[in-house]
Amino acid sequence: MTTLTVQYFAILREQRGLAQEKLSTAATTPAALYEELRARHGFTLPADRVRAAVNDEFVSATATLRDGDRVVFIPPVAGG
Amino acid sequence: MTTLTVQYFAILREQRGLAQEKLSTAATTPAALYEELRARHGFTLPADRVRAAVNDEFVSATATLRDGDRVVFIPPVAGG
Amino acid sequence: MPFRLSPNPIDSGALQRSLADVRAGACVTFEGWVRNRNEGQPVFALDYEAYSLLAEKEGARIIAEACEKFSVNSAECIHRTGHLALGELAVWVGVTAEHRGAAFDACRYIIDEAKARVPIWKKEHYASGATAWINCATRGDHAGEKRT
Amino acid sequence: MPFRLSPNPIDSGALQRSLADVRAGACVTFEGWVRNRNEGQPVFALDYEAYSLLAEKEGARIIAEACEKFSVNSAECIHRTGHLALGELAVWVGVTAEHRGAAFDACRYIIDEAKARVPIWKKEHYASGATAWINCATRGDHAGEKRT
Repeated sequence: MTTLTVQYFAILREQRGLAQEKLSTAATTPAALYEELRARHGFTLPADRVRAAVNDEFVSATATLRDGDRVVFIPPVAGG
Repeated sequence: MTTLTVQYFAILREQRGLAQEKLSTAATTPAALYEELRARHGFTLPADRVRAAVNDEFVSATATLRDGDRVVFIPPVAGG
Repeated sequence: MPFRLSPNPIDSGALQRSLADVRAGACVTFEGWVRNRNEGQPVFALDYEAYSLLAEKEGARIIAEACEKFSVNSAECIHRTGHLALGELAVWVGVTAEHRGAAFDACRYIIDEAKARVPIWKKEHYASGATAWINCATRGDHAGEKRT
Repeated sequence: MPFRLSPNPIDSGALQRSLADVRAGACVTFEGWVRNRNEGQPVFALDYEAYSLLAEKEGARIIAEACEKFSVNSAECIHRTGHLALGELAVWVGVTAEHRGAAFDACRYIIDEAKARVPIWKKEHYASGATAWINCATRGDHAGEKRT
Protein backbone atom coordinates (compact mmCIF):
# COMPACT_ATOMS: atom_id res chain seq x y z
CA MET A 1 0.00 0.00 0.00
CA THR A 2 1.21 3.53 -0.79
CA THR A 3 0.02 6.67 0.92
CA LEU A 4 -0.76 9.49 -1.50
CA THR A 5 -2.28 12.95 -1.59
CA VAL A 6 -4.88 13.41 -4.31
CA GLN A 7 -5.97 16.89 -5.45
CA TYR A 8 -9.18 17.50 -7.37
CA PHE A 9 -10.09 20.34 -9.71
CA ALA A 10 -13.17 21.47 -11.56
CA ILE A 11 -15.72 18.73 -12.32
CA LEU A 12 -13.76 16.14 -10.30
CA ARG A 13 -13.62 18.47 -7.28
CA GLU A 14 -17.36 18.97 -7.46
CA GLN A 15 -18.11 15.26 -7.93
CA ARG A 16 -15.74 14.31 -5.08
CA GLY A 17 -17.03 17.12 -2.85
CA LEU A 18 -13.55 18.14 -1.72
CA ALA A 19 -10.34 19.59 -3.15
CA GLN A 20 -7.76 17.32 -1.55
CA GLU A 21 -7.49 14.08 0.42
CA LYS A 22 -4.85 11.73 1.75
CA LEU A 23 -5.43 8.04 1.05
CA SER A 24 -3.80 4.63 1.05
CA THR A 25 -4.15 2.49 -2.02
CA ALA A 26 -2.98 -0.73 -3.61
CA ALA A 27 -2.97 1.06 -7.00
CA THR A 28 0.55 1.52 -8.37
CA THR A 29 -0.28 3.66 -11.43
CA PRO A 30 -2.44 6.73 -12.06
CA ALA A 31 -4.65 4.64 -14.35
CA ALA A 32 -5.37 2.10 -11.63
CA LEU A 33 -5.90 4.78 -9.02
CA TYR A 34 -8.34 6.67 -11.22
CA GLU A 35 -10.42 3.55 -11.82
CA GLU A 36 -10.50 2.89 -8.09
CA LEU A 37 -11.60 6.46 -7.29
CA ARG A 38 -14.03 6.57 -10.19
CA ALA A 39 -15.79 3.45 -8.95
CA ARG A 40 -15.89 4.82 -5.40
CA HIS A 41 -17.09 8.37 -6.20
CA GLY A 42 -18.99 7.99 -9.45
CA PHE A 43 -16.82 10.29 -11.57
CA THR A 44 -18.51 10.72 -14.95
CA LEU A 45 -15.31 11.23 -16.98
CA PRO A 46 -13.93 8.00 -18.45
CA ALA A 47 -10.23 7.32 -17.80
CA ASP A 48 -9.24 8.08 -21.38
CA ARG A 49 -10.37 11.71 -21.03
CA VAL A 50 -8.33 12.37 -17.87
CA ARG A 51 -4.59 13.08 -17.75
CA ALA A 52 -2.45 12.61 -14.66
CA ALA A 53 0.13 14.79 -12.94
CA VAL A 54 2.42 13.74 -10.10
CA ASN A 55 4.18 16.36 -8.00
CA ASP A 56 3.13 19.08 -10.47
CA GLU A 57 4.39 17.45 -13.66
CA PHE A 58 2.43 15.58 -16.29
CA VAL A 59 3.05 11.82 -16.19
CA SER A 60 1.81 8.86 -18.22
CA ALA A 61 -1.15 6.87 -16.99
CA THR A 62 1.20 3.95 -16.37
CA ALA A 63 3.84 5.82 -14.34
CA THR A 64 4.77 4.27 -10.98
CA LEU A 65 3.23 5.92 -7.93
CA ARG A 66 5.48 6.25 -4.86
CA ASP A 67 4.74 6.85 -1.21
CA GLY A 68 4.13 10.55 -0.53
CA ASP A 69 3.35 11.47 -4.16
CA ARG A 70 0.83 14.22 -4.79
CA VAL A 71 -1.46 13.09 -7.63
CA VAL A 72 -3.79 15.26 -9.71
CA PHE A 73 -6.26 13.99 -12.28
CA ILE A 74 -6.74 16.56 -15.02
CA PRO A 75 -10.12 16.78 -16.76
CA PRO A 76 -10.19 18.08 -20.35
CA VAL A 77 -8.94 21.67 -20.20
CA ALA A 78 -10.85 24.69 -21.49
CA GLY A 79 -8.84 27.84 -21.05
CA GLY A 80 -9.38 31.06 -22.95
CA MET B 1 -4.73 68.13 -76.77
CA THR B 2 -6.44 67.46 -73.45
CA THR B 3 -6.18 69.63 -70.36
CA LEU B 4 -5.56 67.63 -67.17
CA THR B 5 -4.74 68.14 -63.53
CA VAL B 6 -1.84 65.99 -62.30
CA GLN B 7 -1.27 65.39 -58.59
CA TYR B 8 2.05 64.16 -57.24
CA PHE B 9 2.80 62.29 -54.02
CA ALA B 10 5.88 61.14 -52.16
CA ILE B 11 8.98 60.62 -54.33
CA LEU B 12 7.25 62.01 -57.43
CA ARG B 13 6.15 65.14 -55.54
CA GLU B 14 9.72 65.71 -54.41
CA GLN B 15 11.23 65.07 -57.85
CA ARG B 16 8.63 67.32 -59.53
CA GLY B 17 8.99 69.97 -56.84
CA LEU B 18 5.25 70.56 -56.55
CA ALA B 19 2.11 68.69 -55.48
CA GLN B 20 -0.25 69.58 -58.34
CA GLU B 21 -0.24 71.17 -61.79
CA LYS B 22 -2.57 71.77 -64.68
CA LEU B 23 -1.21 70.88 -68.10
CA SER B 24 -2.13 70.28 -71.72
CA THR B 25 -0.89 67.13 -73.38
CA ALA B 26 -1.16 65.07 -76.53
CA ALA B 27 -0.94 61.90 -74.40
CA THR B 28 -4.20 59.97 -74.38
CA THR B 29 -3.30 57.32 -71.77
CA PRO B 30 -1.68 57.37 -68.32
CA ALA B 31 1.24 55.35 -69.71
CA ALA B 32 1.97 57.91 -72.43
CA LEU B 33 1.53 60.82 -70.02
CA TYR B 34 3.91 59.27 -67.49
CA GLU B 35 6.61 58.78 -70.11
CA GLU B 36 6.21 62.41 -71.21
CA LEU B 37 6.47 63.70 -67.62
CA ARG B 38 9.28 61.34 -66.77
CA ALA B 39 11.37 62.59 -69.68
CA ARG B 40 10.61 66.19 -68.74
CA HIS B 41 11.23 65.94 -64.98
CA GLY B 42 13.70 63.07 -64.61
CA PHE B 43 11.50 60.81 -62.49
CA THR B 44 13.61 57.85 -61.38
CA LEU B 45 10.77 55.32 -61.16
CA PRO B 46 10.26 53.34 -64.37
CA ALA B 47 6.71 53.23 -65.73
CA ASP B 48 6.19 49.59 -64.73
CA ARG B 49 6.55 50.48 -61.04
CA VAL B 50 3.93 53.25 -61.10
CA ARG B 51 0.15 52.75 -61.05
CA ALA B 52 -2.34 55.34 -62.24
CA ALA B 53 -5.52 56.74 -60.76
CA VAL B 54 -8.00 59.00 -62.51
CA ASN B 55 -10.56 60.97 -60.50
CA ASP B 56 -9.66 59.00 -57.37
CA GLU B 57 -10.06 55.50 -58.80
CA PHE B 58 -7.35 53.11 -59.97
CA VAL B 59 -7.27 52.77 -63.76
CA SER B 60 -5.19 50.72 -66.19
CA ALA B 61 -2.15 52.31 -67.81
CA THR B 62 -3.98 52.26 -71.13
CA ALA B 63 -7.23 53.90 -70.00
CA THR B 64 -8.37 56.89 -72.08
CA LEU B 65 -7.70 60.32 -70.58
CA ARG B 66 -10.44 62.91 -70.99
CA ASP B 67 -10.44 66.67 -70.73
CA GLY B 68 -10.65 67.79 -67.11
CA ASP B 69 -9.48 64.47 -65.62
CA ARG B 70 -7.44 64.54 -62.43
CA VAL B 71 -4.55 62.09 -62.80
CA VAL B 72 -2.37 60.66 -60.03
CA PHE B 73 0.70 58.49 -60.54
CA ILE B 74 1.13 56.12 -57.61
CA PRO B 75 4.66 55.07 -56.63
CA PRO B 76 5.08 51.68 -54.92
CA VAL B 77 3.17 51.91 -51.64
CA ALA B 78 4.67 51.28 -48.21
CA GLY B 79 2.06 51.64 -45.49
CA GLY B 80 2.29 50.17 -42.03
CA MET C 1 6.90 36.11 -15.86
CA PRO C 2 5.81 35.41 -19.43
CA PHE C 3 2.78 33.36 -18.31
CA ARG C 4 0.69 34.37 -15.34
CA LEU C 5 -2.65 33.67 -13.74
CA SER C 6 -4.62 36.59 -12.37
CA PRO C 7 -7.53 36.46 -9.93
CA ASN C 8 -8.15 40.17 -10.67
CA PRO C 9 -9.31 41.97 -13.82
CA ILE C 10 -6.59 42.24 -16.48
CA ASP C 11 -5.52 45.74 -17.60
CA SER C 12 -4.68 45.01 -21.22
CA GLY C 13 -3.68 48.61 -21.94
CA ALA C 14 -0.98 48.52 -19.28
CA LEU C 15 0.20 45.11 -20.48
CA GLN C 16 0.52 46.29 -24.04
CA ARG C 17 2.35 49.46 -23.01
CA SER C 18 4.81 47.27 -21.10
CA LEU C 19 5.76 45.62 -24.41
CA ALA C 20 6.93 48.95 -25.93
CA ASP C 21 10.22 48.34 -27.71
CA VAL C 22 11.85 50.47 -30.42
CA ARG C 23 13.42 47.33 -31.88
CA ALA C 24 9.95 45.90 -32.60
CA GLY C 25 8.00 46.79 -35.74
CA ALA C 26 4.93 44.69 -34.96
CA CYS C 27 2.76 43.92 -31.95
CA VAL C 28 -0.08 41.40 -32.18
CA THR C 29 -2.47 40.85 -29.30
CA PHE C 30 -5.21 38.31 -28.72
CA GLU C 31 -7.97 38.90 -26.19
CA GLY C 32 -10.46 36.22 -25.23
CA TRP C 33 -13.71 37.76 -24.02
CA VAL C 34 -16.66 36.21 -22.19
CA ARG C 35 -19.26 35.79 -24.90
CA ASN C 36 -23.00 35.95 -24.26
CA ARG C 37 -23.66 32.62 -25.91
CA ASN C 38 -21.92 29.34 -26.60
CA GLU C 39 -23.24 26.66 -28.92
CA GLY C 40 -26.53 28.52 -29.09
CA GLN C 41 -27.09 28.71 -25.32
CA PRO C 42 -27.29 32.12 -23.59
CA VAL C 43 -24.34 32.44 -21.20
CA PHE C 44 -24.66 34.54 -18.08
CA ALA C 45 -21.19 34.32 -16.47
CA LEU C 46 -18.12 32.07 -16.21
CA ASP C 47 -15.85 30.59 -13.60
CA TYR C 48 -12.24 29.72 -14.42
CA GLU C 49 -10.44 27.32 -12.13
CA ALA C 50 -6.71 26.61 -12.53
CA TYR C 51 -4.23 24.06 -11.28
CA SER C 52 -1.89 26.96 -10.67
CA LEU C 53 1.48 25.28 -10.24
CA LEU C 54 1.24 23.15 -13.36
CA ALA C 55 -0.61 25.85 -15.35
CA GLU C 56 2.25 28.27 -14.81
CA LYS C 57 4.86 25.67 -15.76
CA GLU C 58 3.01 24.56 -18.88
CA GLY C 59 2.25 28.17 -19.85
CA ALA C 60 5.92 29.09 -19.53
CA ARG C 61 6.85 26.10 -21.72
CA ILE C 62 4.41 27.24 -24.41
CA ILE C 63 5.85 30.77 -24.42
CA ALA C 64 9.37 29.33 -24.65
CA GLU C 65 8.34 27.13 -27.58
CA ALA C 66 6.84 30.15 -29.37
CA CYS C 67 10.05 32.11 -28.86
CA GLU C 68 12.05 29.22 -30.27
CA LYS C 69 9.83 28.63 -33.31
CA PHE C 70 9.32 32.28 -34.32
CA SER C 71 11.54 35.37 -34.37
CA VAL C 72 9.85 37.31 -31.61
CA ASN C 73 11.14 40.05 -29.33
CA SER C 74 8.80 39.32 -26.42
CA ALA C 75 5.70 37.30 -25.64
CA GLU C 76 3.35 37.27 -22.67
CA CYS C 77 0.15 35.58 -21.66
CA ILE C 78 -2.13 36.28 -18.72
CA HIS C 79 -5.17 34.17 -17.88
CA ARG C 80 -7.94 35.10 -15.48
CA THR C 81 -9.19 32.85 -12.74
CA GLY C 82 -12.37 33.18 -10.71
CA HIS C 83 -15.78 34.55 -11.60
CA LEU C 84 -16.14 36.59 -14.81
CA ALA C 85 -19.08 38.57 -16.13
CA LEU C 86 -20.11 38.96 -19.78
CA GLY C 87 -17.62 40.98 -21.80
CA GLU C 88 -14.77 40.51 -19.32
CA LEU C 89 -11.29 39.76 -20.53
CA ALA C 90 -10.52 36.06 -19.86
CA VAL C 91 -7.11 35.74 -21.48
CA TRP C 92 -4.61 38.16 -23.04
CA VAL C 93 -1.70 37.27 -25.28
CA GLY C 94 0.73 39.91 -26.54
CA VAL C 95 3.69 39.37 -28.87
CA THR C 96 6.19 41.83 -30.33
CA ALA C 97 8.54 41.08 -33.20
CA GLU C 98 10.59 42.87 -35.81
CA HIS C 99 8.25 41.60 -38.51
CA ARG C 100 4.52 41.00 -38.43
CA GLY C 101 4.50 37.42 -39.69
CA ALA C 102 6.33 36.14 -36.64
CA ALA C 103 4.13 38.19 -34.30
CA PHE C 104 0.92 36.75 -35.78
CA ASP C 105 2.24 33.18 -35.85
CA ALA C 106 3.58 33.27 -32.29
CA CYS C 107 0.43 34.88 -30.87
CA ARG C 108 -1.75 32.24 -32.47
CA TYR C 109 0.54 29.43 -31.40
CA ILE C 110 0.42 30.59 -27.79
CA ILE C 111 -3.35 30.83 -27.56
CA ASP C 112 -3.93 27.57 -29.46
CA GLU C 113 -1.51 25.64 -27.26
CA ALA C 114 -2.67 27.32 -24.05
CA LYS C 115 -6.26 26.32 -24.74
CA ALA C 116 -5.23 22.75 -25.46
CA ARG C 117 -2.61 22.16 -22.77
CA VAL C 118 -2.78 24.51 -19.79
CA PRO C 119 -4.78 23.02 -16.89
CA ILE C 120 -7.49 25.63 -16.63
CA TRP C 121 -11.18 24.78 -16.61
CA LYS C 122 -14.19 26.81 -17.57
CA LYS C 123 -17.62 26.50 -16.00
CA GLU C 124 -20.40 28.26 -17.85
CA HIS C 125 -23.43 29.65 -16.05
CA TYR C 126 -26.46 29.78 -18.31
CA ALA C 127 -29.35 32.19 -18.20
CA SER C 128 -31.51 29.17 -17.33
CA GLY C 129 -29.59 28.68 -14.06
CA ALA C 130 -27.86 25.51 -15.31
CA THR C 131 -24.06 25.21 -15.34
CA ALA C 132 -21.58 23.09 -17.30
CA TRP C 133 -17.85 22.38 -17.18
CA ILE C 134 -16.81 22.94 -20.79
CA ASN C 135 -15.31 19.93 -22.61
CA CYS C 136 -16.19 17.68 -19.65
CA ALA C 137 -19.59 16.55 -20.89
CA THR C 138 -20.13 12.81 -21.16
CA ARG C 139 -22.79 10.80 -22.94
CA GLY C 140 -26.21 11.96 -21.85
CA ASP C 141 -25.15 15.56 -21.21
CA HIS C 142 -26.26 18.05 -23.83
CA ALA C 143 -23.05 20.07 -24.06
CA GLY C 144 -20.39 18.91 -26.49
CA GLU C 145 -16.83 19.98 -27.25
CA LYS C 146 -16.49 23.73 -27.35
CA ARG C 147 -14.08 26.12 -29.06
CA THR C 148 -13.81 29.87 -28.67
CA MET D 1 -15.59 54.54 -40.75
CA PRO D 2 -13.83 51.20 -40.76
CA PHE D 3 -10.68 52.65 -42.39
CA ARG D 4 -9.35 56.04 -41.41
CA LEU D 5 -6.25 58.18 -41.73
CA SER D 6 -5.12 60.14 -38.71
CA PRO D 7 -2.68 63.06 -38.65
CA ASN D 8 -2.65 62.77 -34.82
CA PRO D 9 -1.36 60.06 -32.49
CA ILE D 10 -3.60 56.98 -32.35
CA ASP D 11 -5.10 56.01 -28.97
CA SER D 12 -5.17 52.25 -29.37
CA GLY D 13 -6.69 51.67 -25.93
CA ALA D 14 -9.72 53.77 -26.80
CA LEU D 15 -10.02 52.07 -30.19
CA GLN D 16 -9.98 48.63 -28.65
CA ARG D 17 -12.51 49.60 -25.99
CA SER D 18 -14.79 50.82 -28.77
CA LEU D 19 -14.85 47.24 -30.14
CA ALA D 20 -16.34 45.84 -26.90
CA ASP D 21 -19.12 43.42 -27.82
CA VAL D 22 -20.65 40.67 -25.68
CA ARG D 23 -21.35 38.65 -28.83
CA ALA D 24 -17.59 38.46 -29.56
CA GLY D 25 -15.34 35.85 -27.97
CA ALA D 26 -12.11 36.98 -29.61
CA CYS D 27 -10.38 40.26 -30.37
CA VAL D 28 -7.13 40.34 -32.34
CA THR D 29 -5.19 43.56 -32.85
CA PHE D 30 -2.16 44.41 -34.92
CA GLU D 31 0.00 47.44 -34.19
CA GLY D 32 2.75 48.61 -36.52
CA TRP D 33 5.40 50.54 -34.61
CA VAL D 34 8.25 52.74 -35.87
CA ARG D 35 11.30 50.53 -35.51
CA ASN D 36 14.79 51.87 -34.81
CA ARG D 37 16.33 50.08 -37.75
CA ASN D 38 15.38 48.80 -41.17
CA GLU D 39 17.54 46.54 -43.33
CA GLY D 40 20.38 47.14 -40.91
CA GLN D 41 20.30 50.94 -41.07
CA PRO D 42 19.55 52.97 -37.90
CA VAL D 43 16.23 54.79 -38.39
CA PHE D 44 15.62 58.09 -36.65
CA ALA D 45 12.04 59.01 -37.65
CA LEU D 46 9.45 58.47 -40.39
CA ASP D 47 7.09 60.48 -42.55
CA TYR D 48 3.91 58.94 -43.90
CA GLU D 49 2.22 60.61 -46.83
CA ALA D 50 -1.18 59.46 -48.10
CA TYR D 51 -3.32 60.00 -51.16
CA SER D 52 -6.24 60.41 -48.80
CA LEU D 53 -9.27 60.07 -51.06
CA LEU D 54 -8.11 56.88 -52.72
CA ALA D 55 -6.50 55.51 -49.54
CA GLU D 56 -9.82 55.72 -47.71
CA LYS D 57 -11.69 54.08 -50.58
CA GLU D 58 -9.17 51.27 -50.96
CA GLY D 59 -8.96 50.77 -47.19
CA ALA D 60 -12.74 50.50 -46.95
CA ARG D 61 -12.71 47.91 -49.76
CA ILE D 62 -10.12 45.84 -47.90
CA ILE D 63 -12.18 45.87 -44.69
CA ALA D 64 -15.28 44.88 -46.66
CA GLU D 65 -13.37 42.00 -48.27
CA ALA D 66 -12.19 40.79 -44.85
CA CYS D 67 -15.77 40.87 -43.52
CA GLU D 68 -16.93 38.87 -46.52
CA LYS D 69 -14.15 36.25 -46.36
CA PHE D 70 -14.16 35.68 -42.58
CA SER D 71 -16.89 35.50 -39.93
CA VAL D 72 -16.06 38.69 -38.06
CA ASN D 73 -18.22 40.91 -35.89
CA SER D 74 -16.30 44.13 -36.56
CA ALA D 75 -13.04 45.28 -38.12
CA GLU D 76 -11.26 48.63 -38.11
CA CYS D 77 -8.00 50.05 -39.36
CA ILE D 78 -6.41 53.43 -38.66
CA HIS D 79 -3.22 54.61 -40.32
CA ARG D 80 -1.12 57.58 -39.22
CA THR D 81 0.07 60.29 -41.55
CA GLY D 82 2.75 62.91 -40.96
CA HIS D 83 5.94 62.79 -38.94
CA LEU D 84 6.44 59.88 -36.48
CA ALA D 85 9.15 59.33 -33.88
CA LEU D 86 10.67 55.99 -32.90
CA GLY D 87 8.23 53.74 -31.08
CA GLU D 88 5.14 55.58 -32.32
CA LEU D 89 2.10 53.69 -33.50
CA ALA D 90 1.94 53.86 -37.32
CA VAL D 91 -1.04 51.61 -38.00
CA TRP D 92 -3.65 49.85 -35.88
CA VAL D 93 -5.94 47.02 -36.95
CA GLY D 94 -8.57 45.57 -34.62
CA VAL D 95 -10.94 42.69 -35.36
CA THR D 96 -13.57 41.03 -33.20
CA ALA D 97 -15.24 37.71 -33.97
CA GLU D 98 -17.11 34.94 -32.25
CA HIS D 99 -14.15 32.60 -32.76
CA ARG D 100 -10.46 33.35 -32.73
CA GLY D 101 -9.55 31.78 -36.08
CA ALA D 102 -11.61 34.31 -38.01
CA ALA D 103 -10.25 37.19 -35.92
CA PHE D 104 -6.62 36.21 -36.61
CA ASP D 105 -7.22 35.58 -40.31
CA ALA D 106 -9.12 38.81 -40.90
CA CYS D 107 -6.62 40.94 -38.97
CA ARG D 108 -3.75 39.55 -40.98
CA TYR D 109 -5.62 39.90 -44.26
CA ILE D 110 -6.33 43.57 -43.55
CA ILE D 111 -2.75 44.53 -42.70
CA ASP D 112 -1.27 42.48 -45.56
CA GLU D 113 -3.61 44.01 -48.12
CA ALA D 114 -3.34 47.51 -46.68
CA LYS D 115 0.44 47.42 -46.96
CA ALA D 116 0.23 46.21 -50.55
CA ARG D 117 -2.65 48.28 -51.90
CA VAL D 118 -3.41 51.45 -49.94
CA PRO D 119 -1.67 54.52 -51.43
CA ILE D 120 0.44 55.51 -48.42
CA TRP D 121 4.17 56.14 -48.66
CA LYS D 122 6.86 55.94 -46.03
CA LYS D 123 9.97 58.10 -45.97
CA GLU D 124 12.64 56.96 -43.55
CA HIS D 125 15.00 59.42 -41.89
CA TYR D 126 18.30 57.77 -40.98
CA ALA D 127 20.62 58.65 -38.15
CA SER D 128 23.11 59.65 -40.86
CA GLY D 129 20.81 62.43 -42.08
CA ALA D 130 19.94 60.59 -45.29
CA THR D 131 16.34 59.81 -46.21
CA ALA D 132 14.66 57.24 -48.47
CA TRP D 133 11.17 56.60 -49.80
CA ILE D 134 10.67 52.94 -48.99
CA ASN D 135 10.06 50.59 -51.96
CA CYS D 136 10.85 53.44 -54.38
CA ALA D 137 14.55 52.77 -54.76
CA THR D 138 15.80 52.27 -58.30
CA ARG D 139 19.05 50.81 -59.59
CA GLY D 140 21.94 52.62 -58.03
CA ASP D 141 20.14 53.45 -54.77
CA HIS D 142 21.15 51.37 -51.78
CA ALA D 143 17.70 50.74 -50.29
CA GLY D 144 15.74 47.75 -51.56
CA GLU D 145 12.27 46.39 -50.98
CA LYS D 146 11.27 46.57 -47.33
CA ARG D 147 8.79 44.65 -45.25
CA THR D 148 7.70 45.23 -41.63
